[in-house]
Amino acid sequence: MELQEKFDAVIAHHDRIEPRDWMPDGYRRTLIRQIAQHAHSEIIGMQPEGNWIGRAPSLRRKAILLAKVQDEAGHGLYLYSACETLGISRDELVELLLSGKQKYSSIFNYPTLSYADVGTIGWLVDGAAICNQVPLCRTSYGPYGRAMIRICKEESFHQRQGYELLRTMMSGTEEQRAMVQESVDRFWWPSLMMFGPPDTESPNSAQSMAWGIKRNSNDELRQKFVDMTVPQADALGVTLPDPALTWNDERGHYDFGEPDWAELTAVIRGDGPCNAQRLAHRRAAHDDGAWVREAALAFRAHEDGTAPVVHDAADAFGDRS
Amino acid sequence: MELQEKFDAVIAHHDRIEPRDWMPDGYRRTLIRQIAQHAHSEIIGMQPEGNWIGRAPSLRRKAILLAKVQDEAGHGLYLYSACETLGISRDELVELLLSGKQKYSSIFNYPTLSYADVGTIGWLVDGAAICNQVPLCRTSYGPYGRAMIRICKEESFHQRQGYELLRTMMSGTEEQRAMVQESVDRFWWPSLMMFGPPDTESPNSAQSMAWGIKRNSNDELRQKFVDMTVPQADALGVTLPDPALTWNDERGHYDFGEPDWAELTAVIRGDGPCNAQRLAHRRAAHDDGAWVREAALAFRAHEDGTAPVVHDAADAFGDRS
Amino acid sequence: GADLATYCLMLGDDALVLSQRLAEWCSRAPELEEDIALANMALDLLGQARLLLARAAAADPAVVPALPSGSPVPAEDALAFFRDAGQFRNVRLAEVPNGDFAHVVVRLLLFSTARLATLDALRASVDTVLAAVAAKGVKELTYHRDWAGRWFVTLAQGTEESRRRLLGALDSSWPLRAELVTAHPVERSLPGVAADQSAVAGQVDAVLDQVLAVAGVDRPGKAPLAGVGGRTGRDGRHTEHLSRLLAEMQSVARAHPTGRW
Amino acid sequence: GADLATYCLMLGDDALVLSQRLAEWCSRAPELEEDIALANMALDLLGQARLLLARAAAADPAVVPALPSGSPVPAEDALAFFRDAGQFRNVRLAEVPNGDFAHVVVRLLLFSTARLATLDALRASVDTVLAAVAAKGVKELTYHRDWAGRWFVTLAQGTEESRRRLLGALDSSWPLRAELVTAHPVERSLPGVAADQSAVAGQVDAVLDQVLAVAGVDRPGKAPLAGVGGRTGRDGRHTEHLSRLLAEMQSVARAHPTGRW
Repeated sequence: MELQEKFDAVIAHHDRIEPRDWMPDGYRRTLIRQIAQHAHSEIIGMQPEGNWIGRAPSLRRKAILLAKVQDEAGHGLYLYSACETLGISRDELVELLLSGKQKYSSIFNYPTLSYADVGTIGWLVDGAAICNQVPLCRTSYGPYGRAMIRICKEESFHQRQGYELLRTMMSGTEEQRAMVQESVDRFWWPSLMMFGPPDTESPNSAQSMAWGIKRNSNDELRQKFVDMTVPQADALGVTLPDPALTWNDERGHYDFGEPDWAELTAVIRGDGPCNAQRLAHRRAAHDDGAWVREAALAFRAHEDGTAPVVHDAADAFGDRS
Repeated sequence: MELQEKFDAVIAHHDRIEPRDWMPDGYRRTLIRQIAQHAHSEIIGMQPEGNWIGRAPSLRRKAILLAKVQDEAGHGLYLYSACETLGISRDELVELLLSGKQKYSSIFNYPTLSYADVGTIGWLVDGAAICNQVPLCRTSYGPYGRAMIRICKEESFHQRQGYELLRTMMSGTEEQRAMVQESVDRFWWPSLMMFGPPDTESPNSAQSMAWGIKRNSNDELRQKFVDMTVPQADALGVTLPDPALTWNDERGHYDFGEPDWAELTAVIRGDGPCNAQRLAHRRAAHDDGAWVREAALAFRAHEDGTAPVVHDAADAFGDRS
Repeated sequence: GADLATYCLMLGDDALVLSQRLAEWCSRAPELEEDIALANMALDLLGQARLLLARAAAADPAVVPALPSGSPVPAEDALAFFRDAGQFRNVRLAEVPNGDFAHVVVRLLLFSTARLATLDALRASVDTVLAAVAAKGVKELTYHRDWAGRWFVTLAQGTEESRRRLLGALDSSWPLRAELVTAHPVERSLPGVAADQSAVAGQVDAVLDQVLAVAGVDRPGKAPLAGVGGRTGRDGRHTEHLSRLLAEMQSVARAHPTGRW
Repeated sequence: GADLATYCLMLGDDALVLSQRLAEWCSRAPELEEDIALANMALDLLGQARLLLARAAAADPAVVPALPSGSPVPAEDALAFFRDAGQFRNVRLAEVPNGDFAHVVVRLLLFSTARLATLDALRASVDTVLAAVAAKGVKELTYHRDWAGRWFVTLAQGTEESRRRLLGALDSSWPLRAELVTAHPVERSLPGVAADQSAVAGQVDAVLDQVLAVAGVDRPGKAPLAGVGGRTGRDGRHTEHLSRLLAEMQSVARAHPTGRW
């Protein structure tokens, strides 16, 4: 068990496991599942926000939103690459997403119903994601941790942009303020659910923590998010839709109500308001693009020796980046 | 030549030729071409107006427009039926349209660019069509003449509705009045071209008149349209975009400028602003519907004896109308 | 008045929004006859929508959006063209994009069986306007349901391709069905005025089961589409599609809020 | 000022409208890499549009639509969101619907070869704002053209299916090309300020011929798409597609004419 001991020692020292290092099968499987789920979430997460790019109400906001959704595609790319270092291909991962065998974050199974949702997703959803992800920068698997460092930096930027959009809207018309409040009302509880089920109901957490994949419990992170968000909501002038929300001097934290865990279960099971829509959109894009991917493969095959005319073609333009 | 003599006598008496009567091949071919072109025009003509159904600015106008476009589909149906009495099937006719071998009225190769166009098409385009079609109610081929009687009645109704829309818009805001004028500017000349090339350039006209298919020359009808339309434009408060337009006391008619016949030739050739779009739309609808038509055929075949279960099904609902 | 107005908006918005979707078929149907039939159904629903929106405005003028002073826009148009998506009360089944011909058949079957039963019950409403709208609507909806039922069976038993498409459409539309027959608090608050949805639900099930049996198609097992925080289209929480539909539908009217049409 | 403003609107609207179409690809591309590339090009064009619309407003404030008093909407947004289709000056190539991936490749090839040559010439404009926009834009457009050229050749020589689609897209887009390189009276009225389209047209032809040769594709023979009464997109006479594109693009902004974003 020399390999196992070495692995354990790296974990114990909070050092990084690298792709060529030996690792237990369970560790590899858990990482693949988690990184893939994270990658899929970035890709599926393009849809709810992408829904409003075409209708962004100012050119500045259109540019910000388009760039943000593009960043999500980029995050998907890094994460698929990180996952590939564990010995699984992007094609396989995409197939696991499309067949429903791997999940993505349930938050993206809620619809975006107004432009305020763009701000709310930045503020609450990216905010919750950051709470979840900052500890992952110190996760035990090297490529994942390094991807997370880059992603977290960009996510913080997105979160500030989202909050800034809401602040601007709150300084606008009565209708705009109502739009912000309505949006926050819809996204508050689903955001809390982003931290997963309560610790008592989270079966895989202990092993993930032992392996240094996870660094904090679901409930710890949820509390941190609530504590961080309440003052921001006050500053914004919106009401969080939870009558139980109140400062607990003794705990030094905010108390808050219980999310509707049955709803979370239903959404994870596939019965959320947008599960079918999100997967159908992704599948349609994948299917519509099949002939293009085939053409690119065929062209590369020509380039690799059989068709010199085509080789000239490749030289005629700069590098494809 | 008894048959030919009998035919000639019917024509000479301005009586009707009926489907079972003998008729010269040229007469039949000319009629098929003309009725088919007329049917195709109704079907293609659904597109420019259909373009605005989804955006009609009042529910009343939406209902009027939708009913009108539906009427056009109905006219297409009568006319295809009339054409079928000459020994050609609707499928064949549709194929001739989709392959570009038969034409439709060039007016539908112009785009509709504002809601005012709905009114202008009713007033000018339907107005010109009526001028063309009223004499056809007395055309020598029975089924065509009877179809035209019904169609003309509905077209007159559409024309009044179009004019009424424009009159209402002219009583509205400054922007609405400008919209009406802009629309009339675009449609005036193409409407004049609906009567076809000048008589001196209209090679088939003489034979059609001799056969009693056509009853008036292109230029006669065009003049009639202009004479009828100028006072309507005055009443509406719009300017027709022709500086040469002026009353000629001697002729007892309005003089008017020369349309751009090169434009008409180009549009007929297929190079108008919407030719490709209109045919592509029609082809897409046809192709998308292929599986439905096949299913209906297959179902009817089952019904005709092979699948009793299906026969029950047919009885379970009222008649398909 | 407020509950009655909301109830009229529920029925009126169902008709208006589905009419808008059906009208998108115009010039795109597989046969001319079906093009005409679809336009006909769109027109029937549009007519119902106009009466119901007018009734909503009369029952509670507060539901009508405010327009610039001097605007000649009538109440039915203010309601249709100047409300935002969150103020529409239609079921989500009415608003989702068209899909192929199998989808329109399935949507109309699900929609018209439910609406027919509702209108049938509404003929006895103590609200005479609703009763009159219902009396006229029953005839129209009977045609819609028969058209959809006919085509449902035809596609189910036509070709392999048509059956495959029909089953796909049924599968994707089924989760949207529940909202049509689920009693809403607004309905329960209007006894004698609104239709009793629990009675409606039973009738609708019986008709659907008959059609499914004739077509040789199993009843799908799919769960109803979840709402958002427990709210659905009836409460103004819609799919992402409604705001796009309205962006198109309302564009000209909103560009000219004081226009005359 | 008026001619310069119109010229800036021509260049700015081209970028704005095509950016809107490219952004529709977001989350729909055949590969993640191409999703990112298309978003990138949409962003480049959007950036150019903002500078050009602002320049148009500065050159002639009369082109900016009037908004309710107290509206905080900046000039670039008033121009983008509160003009009607007939006031847009973009070429029709920019506005037609997306079609498949072959269509986006062809559209970008035709568009970016022309715009690159135009911006290249504009670097020497006596208008320093235009010259600065052009200097930045040349780098961006070089990437767009290379991306499109690469994919054009890839699709032409990939599979039979890809070649068939590419030729179809080329055939349907080609008639829209002429408008890009046809000198407009407004351009001719701005010597030293606007790019000389006759010089541009020659360069563009040379580049296209090179790409077509490398791809092994014949130059289509199709005539330019006719205008309406001799007027085209550059004169505000568009296809039926632009008003639909704007209905979507402008819907939120127009619903809140005094909103802050």
